[in-house]
Amino acid sequence: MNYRAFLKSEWLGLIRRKQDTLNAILFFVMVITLFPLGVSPDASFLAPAAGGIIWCATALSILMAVEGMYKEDYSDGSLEQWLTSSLSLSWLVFIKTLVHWLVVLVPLVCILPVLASMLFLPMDLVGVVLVTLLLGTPAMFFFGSIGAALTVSLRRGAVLMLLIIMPLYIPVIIFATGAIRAAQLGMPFSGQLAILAALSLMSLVISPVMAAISIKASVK
Amino acid sequence: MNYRAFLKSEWLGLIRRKQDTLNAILFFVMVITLFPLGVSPDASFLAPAAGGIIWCATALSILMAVEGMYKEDYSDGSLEQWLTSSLSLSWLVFIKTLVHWLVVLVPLVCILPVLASMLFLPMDLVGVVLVTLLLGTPAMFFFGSIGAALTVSLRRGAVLMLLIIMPLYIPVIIFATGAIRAAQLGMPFSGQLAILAALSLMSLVISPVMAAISIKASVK
Amino acid sequence: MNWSWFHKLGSPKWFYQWAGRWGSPCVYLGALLLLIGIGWGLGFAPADYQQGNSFRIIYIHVPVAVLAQSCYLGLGVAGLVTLVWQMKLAPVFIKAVAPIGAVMAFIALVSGAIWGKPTWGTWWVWDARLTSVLVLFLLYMGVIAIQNTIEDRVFADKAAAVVSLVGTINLPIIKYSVEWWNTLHQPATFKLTEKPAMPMEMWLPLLFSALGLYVFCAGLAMWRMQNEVLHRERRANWVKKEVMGDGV
Amino acid sequence: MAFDSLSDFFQMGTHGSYVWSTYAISFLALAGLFLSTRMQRKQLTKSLKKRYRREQDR
Amino acid sequence: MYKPINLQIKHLCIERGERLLCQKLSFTVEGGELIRIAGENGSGKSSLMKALLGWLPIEEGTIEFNGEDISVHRDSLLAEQLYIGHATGIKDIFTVQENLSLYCPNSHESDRLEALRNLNLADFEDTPAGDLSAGQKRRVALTRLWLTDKQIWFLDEPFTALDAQGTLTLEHRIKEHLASGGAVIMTTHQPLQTLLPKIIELKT
Amino acid sequence: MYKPINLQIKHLCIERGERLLCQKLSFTVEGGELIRIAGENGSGKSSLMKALLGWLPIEEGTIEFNGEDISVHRDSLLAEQLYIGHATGIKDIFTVQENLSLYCPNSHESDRLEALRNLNLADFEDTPAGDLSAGQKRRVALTRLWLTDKQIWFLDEPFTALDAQGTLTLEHRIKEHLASGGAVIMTTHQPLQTLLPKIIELKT
Ligand code: HEM
Ligand SMILES: Nc1ncnc2c1ncn2[C@@H]1O[C@H](COP(=O)(O)OP(=O)(O)OP(=O)(O)O)[C@@H](O)[C@H]1O
Ligand SMILES: Nc1ncnc2c1ncn2[C@@H]1O[C@H](COP(=O)(O)OP(=O)(O)OP(=O)(O)O)[C@@H](O)[C@H]1O
Ligand SMILES: [Mg+2]
Ligand SMILES: [Mg+2]
Repeated sequence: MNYRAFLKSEWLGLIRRKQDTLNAILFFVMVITLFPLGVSPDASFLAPAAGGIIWCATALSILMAVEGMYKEDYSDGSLEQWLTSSLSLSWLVFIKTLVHWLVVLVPLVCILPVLASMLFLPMDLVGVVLVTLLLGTPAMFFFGSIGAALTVSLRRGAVLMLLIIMPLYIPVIIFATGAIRAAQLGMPFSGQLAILAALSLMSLVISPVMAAISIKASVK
Repeated sequence: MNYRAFLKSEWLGLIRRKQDTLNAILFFVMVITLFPLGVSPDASFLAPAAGGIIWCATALSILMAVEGMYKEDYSDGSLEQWLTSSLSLSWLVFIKTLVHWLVVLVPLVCILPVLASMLFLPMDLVGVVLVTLLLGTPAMFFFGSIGAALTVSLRRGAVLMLLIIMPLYIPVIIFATGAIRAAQLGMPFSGQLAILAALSLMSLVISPVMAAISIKASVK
Repeated sequence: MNWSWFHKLGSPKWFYQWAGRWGSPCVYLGALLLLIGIGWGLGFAPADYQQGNSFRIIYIHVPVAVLAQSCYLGLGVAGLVTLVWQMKLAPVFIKAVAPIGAVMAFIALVSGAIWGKPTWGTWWVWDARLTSVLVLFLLYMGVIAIQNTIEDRVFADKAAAVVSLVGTINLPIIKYSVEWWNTLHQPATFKLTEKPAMPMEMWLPLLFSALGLYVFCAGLAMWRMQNEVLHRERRANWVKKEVMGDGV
Repeated sequence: MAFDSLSDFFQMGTHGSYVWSTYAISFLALAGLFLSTRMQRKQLTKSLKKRYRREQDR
Repeated sequence: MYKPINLQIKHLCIERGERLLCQKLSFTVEGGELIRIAGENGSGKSSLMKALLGWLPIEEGTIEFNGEDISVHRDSLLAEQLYIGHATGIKDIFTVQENLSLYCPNSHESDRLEALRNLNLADFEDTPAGDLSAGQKRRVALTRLWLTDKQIWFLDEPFTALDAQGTLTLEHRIKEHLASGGAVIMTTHQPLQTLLPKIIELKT
Repeated sequence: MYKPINLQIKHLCIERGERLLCQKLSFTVEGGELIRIAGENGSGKSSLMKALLGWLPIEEGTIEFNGEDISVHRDSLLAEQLYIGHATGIKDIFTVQENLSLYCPNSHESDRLEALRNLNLADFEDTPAGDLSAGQKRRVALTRLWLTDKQIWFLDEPFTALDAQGTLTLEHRIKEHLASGGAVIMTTHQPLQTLLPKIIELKT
C-alpha cells in the first residue's frame, strides 16, 4: 500500500459505489424542496431565508455523507491494514476526507444554481453562497471525520457522532450565513469569509491527528 | 424463532443500541436548532415557519432512522434466518417497522413541547402538530421501510428506487403542514388529518408486502 | 522548583489518600458557604430597582454559569494531558468532572430560562449567551455519552480526551461566533442589562455563593475521582486493603 | 431582612414562583449530584468487597 | 424419532452470473443420511445450498420434498429446515443468552444451559457476542443445533474457526441427530473425524 | 534473502475485559522460523497477535524487535510486517485486480498474473470480490503473500475456507518464505500437512 494507491482506491470506491454520494445530494435536494412545500412557497419568505436553508441542507447532507465514512473500512478489516502498513495514519485520514469532500461537493455545487433559483435567491448572491460553501465545507468534512473515526467501532454510534460534531458545525453555519446575509444587505463580508477559511484550515490541521488517534484506539 | 421472540429482540436491540433512536431524536433537535442559527432567530420568522420546520426535521430524522434499518440484518445473516424460519416475512417486516416507529416517535413527542417553544410556536398549536405527527409518521416509516429493504443489498441501480420512494414523503408533508397552517388561521383541518390517516393506513397495508418481496430478492 | 508533587499526582494511590483528606471538608464547607450566600441573597440583599425580586435568581445563576465554563476548561486541559503525557489521573478527572459540569450547565440553562420569563417575557431567545451555554451543555453530553458508550477503558479515555480537547478549542470560537451573530440581529433589549456596578450588599452574597459552589464542586470532584480510582485500581493491593479495611 | 414579613419573603413581590422554583430545581440537581456520588461509592465498595471475598474463597 | 422424509433433487442446474454450476445434478436425501457437498473453492457448494433453500432461481430440474415440488409448495420443507451459513445471524450487541432467546424461544432454561456447557460457553452467557473470539461466536450459532427440533439441517462450513475439541463435539451432535432420523446436508473442506458422509462432488 | 531478525517476547501479559490472557509468555522469533500459536477457542491467539502488532495494550512484559522495545520504537517492525486477519481488508465492491492494485501497488503486472494463477483466480481478475465464493475471497487476500517483500508475516487462521489444494499451495508459499529467511507467526486449528512449526501453546 502506498499513498497513491490509497488515493486511487478511495476515489474509485466513491465513484463505484455512487450511493453515498448520491444519497448526500438527494438529501440536499430533499431538504431544500421540503421548505417551499412545508413552510411557505412565497418568494418573500424564501428569498431572505435561502442562504440559511441552503446551508442547513448542506450541513445535514455532509453529516450524512461523513457519518459512515470509516464504517466499511472497519468491518472489512481495512483499518487494520492501514495500521499495519508503514504509512502515516494521519495522511491516510487526510486523503480520505479530502476525496470525500471533493466527491460530494462538486455535484452539490453543480446543482446549486438550479436550487438557488427555486428558492428565489438572486443570481448575484449565488456566487457568494458558492464561495462560502467552498471555504466552509472543508471544516465540516474534517470535523465530521473526527466524529466518524471516534464512533466507528461502536455498534452504530451515530448519536455520539452527532453530539460531538454539532457544536463544531455551529460556528461554520453562523459565519457562512452571516456572510450571505451581509452580502444581501450590500455590506462587506470578507471578514466572515476569512474566518471561514481559518476554521477550515484549523480543521485541516487538527482533524487528521485526532481522527488518527481515534482510529488507532478503535482497532482492537 | 417466533413472532414474540422476534418482537422482543427488536425491542431489546433498539433499547440496547439506543443509538438509532437517540440518533433520530438528536438529528431532530439539530435540524430544529440549525434554523434559528442559520436563517433567523426572530420570533416573527420562526413562529409562522415552526410547523414546517418541525415537519421537515421529522421527515429527515425518520429518513435517517429508517435508512439503515435492514443493513445490519443483512450483513450478519439475520435476513437469511428470517427466510429459513417458517414465519411470514411480511409480518416480521411489519413488527420491525412498528417497533422502530414507536421507539423513535415516543421520545420525539416528549421533547416536542420544549422545541416548539424554542421556535415560538403558540402552545395551542402544539396539540395540532402532535396529532399530525401521530397520524402522518407511520406512513413515513412504512414507506421508508420499503426503501430500506430495496437498498439493503444493492450494488448500484437501486438508487433509482430510492428516488421513487422519496416522493411518497411529499404528500405526507404537504397535508401535515397544511393542517397546521389551517389551524394557525383558525380554519377547519380535519380533512387533511383524514387524508394523513388514510396515507398511513395505505402504507401499513402495502409496505410489509413490498418490503418482504424486496428482502426476499436481496438474499442471494 | 520541586516537581515531586507533580509526579506524585500521577500516582493514583497518593491522590486517593490526598483526596481522602481534602474531599469531605471541601464538600461540607462549600455547601455551607453556598447556603450562606444564597440565604443572604434571598433574604437580606435589597431588591433590584429594575427587576424587583426576580433578580435574586442571580445567586444561583451566575455561580453555576461560571462553574460550567471552568469545568470545561478543566476537561480540555485534562484531555491534552491524557493525549500528550498520558498521565493516569487525567482521564479519571475527565470522567469524574464531566457530569458535574453537565449539571452546572443544566442548572444555568434552567435558571436562566426561568429568569427570562419575568424579565424578557419568554423562556428562550436565541441570544448569544444562551446559545453558547446550550452548546456547552451539548459538549458535556458528548463527553459523558462517549465515556458511557465505550466499554473498553483505554479507548473510552482516549476518545473522551479527544472530544474534550477539540471541544475546548472550539468553545471560544462558538462564543465569539454566537456573540457576533447575535449582535448583528438581536435588538439590544435582549442583551443582558448593563447595570451600574452592583452595590456591595448585593455583590457580597454573590461572592459567597460563587466561592462556595467552587469549593463544593471541587470536593465532589475529589470524591468522584476517588471512586473512579478505586474502580480502576481494583486489582491493586492497596485498594483491597482500603476496601476490606473499613469495617468489614 | 429585605422583606417585611415571612409571607412577603415567600411571595417575593410577584416573582415568588419563579425564584422559588429556580432554587428548588437547582437544589434538587445539586443534591442529586451529591447523593449519586455517595451512592456510587457505596455500591463500588460493596461490589469490590464481594469480588475480593470471592477471590479469597477460591 | 423423526418421521421418514425424502428430499429428491433431479437434474438440477443453477446459474451464477454467466457461470453454470452443478450441471444436471441428481441425488436424494433421506432421514438418517449425512450428505457432504464437496468440491473446490468456487465450485458452487454454497450456491447449491441456497438453491435448495429456495433463494437462488433454478435454471433446470426440480427439487421435491416428500413428493411435492418445493417451487410450488415450500411450507412443509420450511417447517423442517434449519440453516447455518457463513454469516450466522448472531447479533453482536446481544449477549449469548439473548441470542439464544431469539433463535430458540421455546427451549427450556435448563436445556440452554446444557447446550452452552456442551460448547464451553457456560461462562459467557452474559457476554455480548461481539466480545467473543471467532470460534466462540461460531459456537454460539451452533448452540442452536442442541436446542432445535428441526429435522433437516443445512450447514455451510460449520467447522470454520472451531478448535479440535469443538469439531468433535459438533460431529458427535450430528451423529446423534442422524441416529434419531434427522438429515444433514453440509459442506466442509476439512476431513471429518468420525462421520461417514455420502459425498456429492461438484465439478468446476 | 532477508537480513537476520530477532523478535523477542518477554513475560507478556495481556488483558481482554476482565480476563487475563497469556500469562508471562516468553518466546523468540527469528528469520526462517514458523511459529504456530495454538490453543482452544477463546484462549487468546488473535489477541496475542494484536498485542504483537501493537493494537492491544500490554499489561506486563516487553516485546523487542532487533533489541529495540517496540512500545518505544515501532517503525522498524512496521516496515517489515504483514498481517492478514479474520477480516482481510479485501473490498467487495472492487474487482480482484483493483484490490491487488491497492495492496501491492508496486508489483509488476506479470507477477500479479502469476500469483493469481497460483491461486486459481486467473479467470476472476475482473470480478468484484463481493461476487466470489468464501474460499475465493480468502484467496484474493492471500495473493498478497506472493507479491510482498515484507519479512514477518502475521497470519490469523489463513486456511479458513480454503480447499485442500489451496491449503497445499499456501503451505508451499510459506515454506518458500521461510527458506529465504522470512518469519511467519500464525494460528490455525487445522493440522498442517507439510510444515513443521514451533508451537506456542496458550492455556485458558
Ligand atoms: C437560559 C438562559 C440563560 C443562560 C444560559 C444564561 C447564561 C449566563 C452565563 C453563561 C453567564 C456568564 C457568567 C460569567 O461568566 O460571568 C451569565 C451571567 C449573567 N446572567 Fe445569565 N443566562 C440566562 C438568562 C439570564 C436572564 C434571563 C438574566 C436576567 C435578565 C440573566 C442575567 C445574568 C446576569 C446579571 C449575569 C451576570 C452578568 C455578568 O457578570 O456578566 N441571565 N448568564
Ligand atoms: N473485542 C473484544 N472485546 C472484548 N473481549 C474480547 C474481544 N475479542 C475477544 N475477546 C475475548 O478475549 C478472549 C480471547 O479472544 P481471542 O479472539 O484472542 O481468542 P482466539 O484464541 O483467537 O480464539 P479463536 O480460536 O476462537 O479465534 C476471549 O475470551 C474473548 O471473549
Ligand atoms: N453473490 C454472488 N454473485 C455472483 N456470483 C457469485 C456470488 N456468490 C458466488 N458467486 C459465484 O458462484 C460460484 C460459486 O460460488 P459458491 O459460493 O457457491 O462456491 P463454494 O463452492 O461455496 O466455494 P467455497 O468453498 O469457496 O465456499 C463462484 O464462481 C462465485 O464466483
Ligand atoms: Mg461456500
Ligand atoms: Mg482468533
